[in-house]
Amino acid sequence: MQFSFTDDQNMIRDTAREFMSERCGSQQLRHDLESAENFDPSLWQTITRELGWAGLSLPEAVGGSGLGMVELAIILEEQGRCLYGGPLLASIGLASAILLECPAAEARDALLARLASGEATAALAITGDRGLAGLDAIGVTLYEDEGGLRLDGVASFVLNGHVADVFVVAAKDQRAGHSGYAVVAVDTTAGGLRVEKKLAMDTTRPYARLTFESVRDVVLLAADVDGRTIERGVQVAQVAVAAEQLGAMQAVLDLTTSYVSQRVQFGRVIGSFQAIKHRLADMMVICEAARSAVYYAACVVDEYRADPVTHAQELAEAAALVKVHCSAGFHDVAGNAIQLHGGIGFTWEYDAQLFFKRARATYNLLGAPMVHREHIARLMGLDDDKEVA
Amino acid sequence: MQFSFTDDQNMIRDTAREFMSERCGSQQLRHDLESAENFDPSLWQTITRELGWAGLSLPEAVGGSGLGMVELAIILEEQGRCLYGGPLLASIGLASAILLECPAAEARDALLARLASGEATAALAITGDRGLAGLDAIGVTLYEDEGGLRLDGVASFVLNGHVADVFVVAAKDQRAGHSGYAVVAVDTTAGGLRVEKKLAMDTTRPYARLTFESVRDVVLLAADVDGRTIERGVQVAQVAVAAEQLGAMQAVLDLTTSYVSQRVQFGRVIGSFQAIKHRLADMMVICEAARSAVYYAACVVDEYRADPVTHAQELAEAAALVKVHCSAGFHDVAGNAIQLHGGIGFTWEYDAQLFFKRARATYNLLGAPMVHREHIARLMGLDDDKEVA
Amino acid sequence: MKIRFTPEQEAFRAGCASWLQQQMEGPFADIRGIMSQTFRADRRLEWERVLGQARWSVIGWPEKYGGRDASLAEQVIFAEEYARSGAPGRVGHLGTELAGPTILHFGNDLQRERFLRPIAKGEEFWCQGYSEPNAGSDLSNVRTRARLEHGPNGPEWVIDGQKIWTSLAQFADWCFVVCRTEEGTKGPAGISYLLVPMKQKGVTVKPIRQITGDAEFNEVFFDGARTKAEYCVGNPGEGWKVAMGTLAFERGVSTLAQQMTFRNELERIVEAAKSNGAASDPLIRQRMAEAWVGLRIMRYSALRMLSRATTGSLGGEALTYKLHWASWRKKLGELAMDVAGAPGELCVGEGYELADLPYLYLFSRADTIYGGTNQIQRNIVAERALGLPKEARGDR
Amino acid sequence: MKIRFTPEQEAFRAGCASWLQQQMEGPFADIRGIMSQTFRADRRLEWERVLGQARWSVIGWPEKYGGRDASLAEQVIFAEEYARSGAPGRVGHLGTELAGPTILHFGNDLQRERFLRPIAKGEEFWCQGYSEPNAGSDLSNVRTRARLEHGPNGPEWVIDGQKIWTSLAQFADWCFVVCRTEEGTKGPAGISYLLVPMKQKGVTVKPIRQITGDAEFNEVFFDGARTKAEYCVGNPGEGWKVAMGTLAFERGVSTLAQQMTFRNELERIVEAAKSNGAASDPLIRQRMAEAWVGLRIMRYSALRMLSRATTGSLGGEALTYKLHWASWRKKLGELAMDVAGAPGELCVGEGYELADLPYLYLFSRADTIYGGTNQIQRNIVAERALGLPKEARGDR
Repeated sequence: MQFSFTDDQNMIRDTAREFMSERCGSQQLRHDLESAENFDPSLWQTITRELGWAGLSLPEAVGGSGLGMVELAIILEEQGRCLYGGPLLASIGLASAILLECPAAEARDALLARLASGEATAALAITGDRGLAGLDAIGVTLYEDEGGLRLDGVASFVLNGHVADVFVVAAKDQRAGHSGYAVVAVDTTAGGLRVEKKLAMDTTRPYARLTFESVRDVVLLAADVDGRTIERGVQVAQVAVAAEQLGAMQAVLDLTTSYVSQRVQFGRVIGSFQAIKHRLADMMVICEAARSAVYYAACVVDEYRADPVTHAQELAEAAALVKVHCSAGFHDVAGNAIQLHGGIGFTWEYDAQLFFKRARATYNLLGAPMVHREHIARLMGLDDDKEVA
Repeated sequence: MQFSFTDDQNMIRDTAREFMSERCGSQQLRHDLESAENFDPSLWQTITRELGWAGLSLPEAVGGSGLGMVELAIILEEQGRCLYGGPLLASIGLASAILLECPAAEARDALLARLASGEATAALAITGDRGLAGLDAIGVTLYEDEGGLRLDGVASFVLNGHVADVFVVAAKDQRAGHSGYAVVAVDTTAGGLRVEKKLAMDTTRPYARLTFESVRDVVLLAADVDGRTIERGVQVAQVAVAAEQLGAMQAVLDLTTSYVSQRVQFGRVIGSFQAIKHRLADMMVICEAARSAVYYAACVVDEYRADPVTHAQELAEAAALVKVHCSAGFHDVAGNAIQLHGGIGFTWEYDAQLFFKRARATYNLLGAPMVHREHIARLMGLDDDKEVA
Repeated sequence: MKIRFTPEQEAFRAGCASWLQQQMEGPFADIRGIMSQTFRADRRLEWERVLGQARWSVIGWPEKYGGRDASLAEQVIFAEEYARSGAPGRVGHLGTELAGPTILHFGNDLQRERFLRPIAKGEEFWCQGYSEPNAGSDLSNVRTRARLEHGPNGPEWVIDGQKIWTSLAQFADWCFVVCRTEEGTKGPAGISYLLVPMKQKGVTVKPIRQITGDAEFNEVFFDGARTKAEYCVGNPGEGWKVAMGTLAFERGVSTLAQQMTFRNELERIVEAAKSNGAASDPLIRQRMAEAWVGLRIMRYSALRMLSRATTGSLGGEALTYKLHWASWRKKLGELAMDVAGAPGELCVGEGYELADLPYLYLFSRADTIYGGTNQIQRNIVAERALGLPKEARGDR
Repeated sequence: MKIRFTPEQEAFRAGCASWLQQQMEGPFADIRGIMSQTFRADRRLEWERVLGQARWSVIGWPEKYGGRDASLAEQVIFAEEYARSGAPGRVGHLGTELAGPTILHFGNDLQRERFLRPIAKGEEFWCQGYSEPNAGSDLSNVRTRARLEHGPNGPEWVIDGQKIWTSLAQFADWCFVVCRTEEGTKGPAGISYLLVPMKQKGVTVKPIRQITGDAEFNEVFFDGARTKAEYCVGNPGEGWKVAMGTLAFERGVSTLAQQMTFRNELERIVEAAKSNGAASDPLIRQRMAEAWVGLRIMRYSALRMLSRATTGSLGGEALTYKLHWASWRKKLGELAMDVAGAPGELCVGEGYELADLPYLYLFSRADTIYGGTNQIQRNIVAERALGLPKEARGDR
């Protein structure tokens, strides 16, 4: 038991912090927001080819560095600090998390290898138009007929879907003789697939909405997948989202601390007013708790991957916990950041609102806190039979 | 429309404030808490015989002064300020509210006359051992057999029941040929009735638990009473409880304001720290809102009594609203009062804890906020059919 | 203590309700229910002229200035019916609710004659020159300056400085400007309250785009802007009192109109919840009820304020009012967004255009900031109503 | 970064779990699961002597003082198993967790020899003399004074003054007293840290009855109380550093034991909710989940603190810890009471005796006050961790 970074992890963190703050500062972000991709593709090349972050946490068998979730969380945290809009979260944090739950197979491994190298990016299609969490929300179905495999349905809220090369789709498996779910890969250019970019409240990251009309160009990555397998992949993805939220909430706390240390009103630095100080203290409590939760959950993911049977329940708990705390916490911290900035906090030109909108977007992503709390209530045994007194 | 006190009402308020603060201050309260009654019976004589507060809001027909709910609220507010434990709330605010909903009848009017004069006090028995709100919680049943009327069952959380002369009991009417509810009066001394005094967390006001075992000595005040009639009586009673809560929350705010204006820490009066000031400001917001709500609701009661059909819905709304706000608000204000007092705030010798406990007791009395919010949600039409788009 | 209106007052209600309904279902149906402050401004300015011509614009004012000498109860009724009809928020409200009452109360006859009727008739629109970049919440720290000059047009104030968070400045003909007119003064002393024409070379308006993508607020630059010497309300150097008086008018009848807007917002949330199923979620139901409770209480408190105002004494309810509604509406915004759910995150138009509920969510973040942040409001309540010690300033 | 324990550590866990279970199911079954700090104190003192004899009392201490030189991981494990076994809260915790570590770290050999073994063996109990009536949250404002006197017994400190909120003073043999030993000093300078015997004529303990009806806390009056000159930890006049050091030990392994108590409390609430139906209420479920989340995170934060402590650097998590748990537990108390409902309001015994859930509800109101109010904690976080300006004092 040593719940602090190793020297290697500290080094990864330092490198990421330095790179991100130099190359993805606020000005770069504003520039990226004007582009079609919402991020700088050449920088993404650097990130994948030179820094190797896409492959960092993927198995060596698919060309990754074989490190774990803790290392991925470190990178995502640093990207969250900058509200980076590039595809690391979508392609590695989300899509690969599902792929890694599927049994190893040639097609799956080939795709993972492309993602690890950065040659391609994937986006995860797993929810319908209401943007809800859970298996019931899956809106795409896999059929098989004389023409072969066929996908129909709608997936929405597909993160980074507007720029992905491949969609990893969780589909209901309705083929004769099959049951449960299938995980399939579909190329962006597949016939019958319509990809609409959807501008969102969070301007740092648009969504895509996908319409599948008899899409035939389908690569089956895993068939007859158990619902729990999908859920576990999503749980790992929740930890990734939370890591990004952690970075962002820490950044907006830092931004606010620095603002109130300079802004003068009534002849005093406003950071000297208790109303301001104490709220910042409460924000810090939330951030520190988030940090504990994220890295603990990341460790649980690594434990789970080493021994899935023993640690499945713990993964479910940690994933729900971390998503609840970081979603509610980031929203709270970013909301307070606006308040403490006063008027400038809700202007378009200032970054506080960007954090707030990112908080809201990630609040709902893979399930809002209310949903996960209810999930925790079940895990706590509130519905179990009363013990005999 | 003139939503402020008339001169007469101001006079009643001033008299009550002066009398209560002189005769029922903190020292008197501490003294009363040691007595069996939890209040000073001779003072209660003064209140009823000289000041006429018991009859103030009762109809002239039963010997009352014929004033309204606003005037009763004024008195209850002032009694709440002193955490007075005497029977005005129980006898007039609660029991009489139910009686006044029953059709005028000789027995009812005779009882009201006794209550108005202060010759007797009544307590309301309307809930069972779980202390829940609503008709389902009624735990006493009226039967009729060869021996005549018969009451069986349990009523608990009977406010001031340990000293009442008469119990006003809402009972399920199970007599052949009857339905709904019956309102009956039972003397404290009736055979088959067991009255247990129950010490409560709130030391200012114990409860009684009543066990009815074939109680025969029963005066039927109203038969075949509609459930809604009982509910409306309870709604009026909620307004009375809220008025008392208003007084208590204002008093504990005043107590705290005065404490923080004197207490010195770090070389400063602690009331000069924003953390303290701002919390007091929030407490005041709650109190002022409570004041608006209580007196508006009291006006609604008077409107309702003048024209029940037109104003029944408005009564239901106002009663739920005022109980929600004052219960949650008083609890919040009293909790903060303890916090702002620091260590002394949670000592037995200091009054802050008495207010906090009163807040909790009245929080649950006649229904906790959660229950009434759900009631409001229904009144708001959240369950109505969707309108055609 | 009485909460009912008389039959005469109810008849008045029926009268204005029917006129308003005619307008909103007839000629102005196209601008009914608009929530944004800036959307379709041209048509809304037309509507306010119609309102003024029909003498429904400022009914509480004296008849001779375009009002109806309406009683408080009538003003309450009109405000409620206005909002109930779905008529859009008033672009002219800074004139009708702040500038007008200030001039009526603190101005002289010359000023009343010049300014009141055009406000009443919807012919001249106003904005408020209070906040400055370095005095967001600290009005007494204004740096905008004015000096008297005797030029060819007679004595004139010449104004230099910058205001910020000036809402509706882009539509305004006039601005009431709080500025320092006495060299070397600090704090409340030496401040004057000037009425300054906006359509002149020395005034530049620059919209501030905000979190919603809209731009209700503006920066206003005064660069040698001019106004007549006689357009100073109150004595030169004694404008602080006038400026504070204006703020007191903010707690007038207009609060009731604001509440009706809030009511419409809550209703829209209820409808959305009923249509997407959120209405059956027990947590949402509790929050809906809580919102409803807060809204109702706001109305009762407003009626208390108004009733007290007629007897001359403002109580604590007036000081707590802003804090109450601002905190309430921020929560309403969060409820709106939770009801909307993920679909509410998607833009509805080509550019950055949001549906009503998400728009409310974002906009309401400003409520606890403009017009005095919640922090400032808590200071005001604690110091003025509870008598707690004043905050120490760093500079005097 | 690793959260698992090694197989050896798990074997250690099994060992202490089984010993504890034997005790709690056997000879000490009568005191298992007691929540009140004062209830059945005699039996609990016996238990702590057994614990000391078996060398399970202070396993992290050096062997020669009665410990086991246990690693951090082993201490974590023992703390968890201790609470899991239902063993009651330690009457001796002020000795084992505060006085002992302070003496070990800041004391000299003479003091270590004299004091550590009796603490370890459960033979001497301690209390903490910090707060004073006029320095509730402001330790540097202590007024208790001590002066050196050369009497027949050699040089001795003579102490006069009053302490308050001294928990467990009624059972204590010794008190570590923060007092002013240099005339005319103010603030942190001139304070000394003395070890004072409680069983002497000059010391009077007066229990303070509190909101729960219990009296965990006391007033302690020093009226010419005496202790040897050599029982001053650190140099005379330099006790402030020692006093602050003691507070840092509060964030040690014992936090994990505290959390296990919290866990037991939450479990009791869950059981109650399941048996009275509250567990099916969606609002209660959300709050239960929230409580569970907060508790888990507390554990992770404690592990972070402890892991960091071994590398020598305490981070922000340590400064935020008190604020986190105190706020959490106050909410837990409210949840407990809401689950208990109205029946929880009724006393269960003859006098003012409350059931566990209502007791927790009332007691938890103190959590955000003692050991530094939430307001003080927020100052600490804001100033020390975020670097915001210090609060202005009125007196220097």
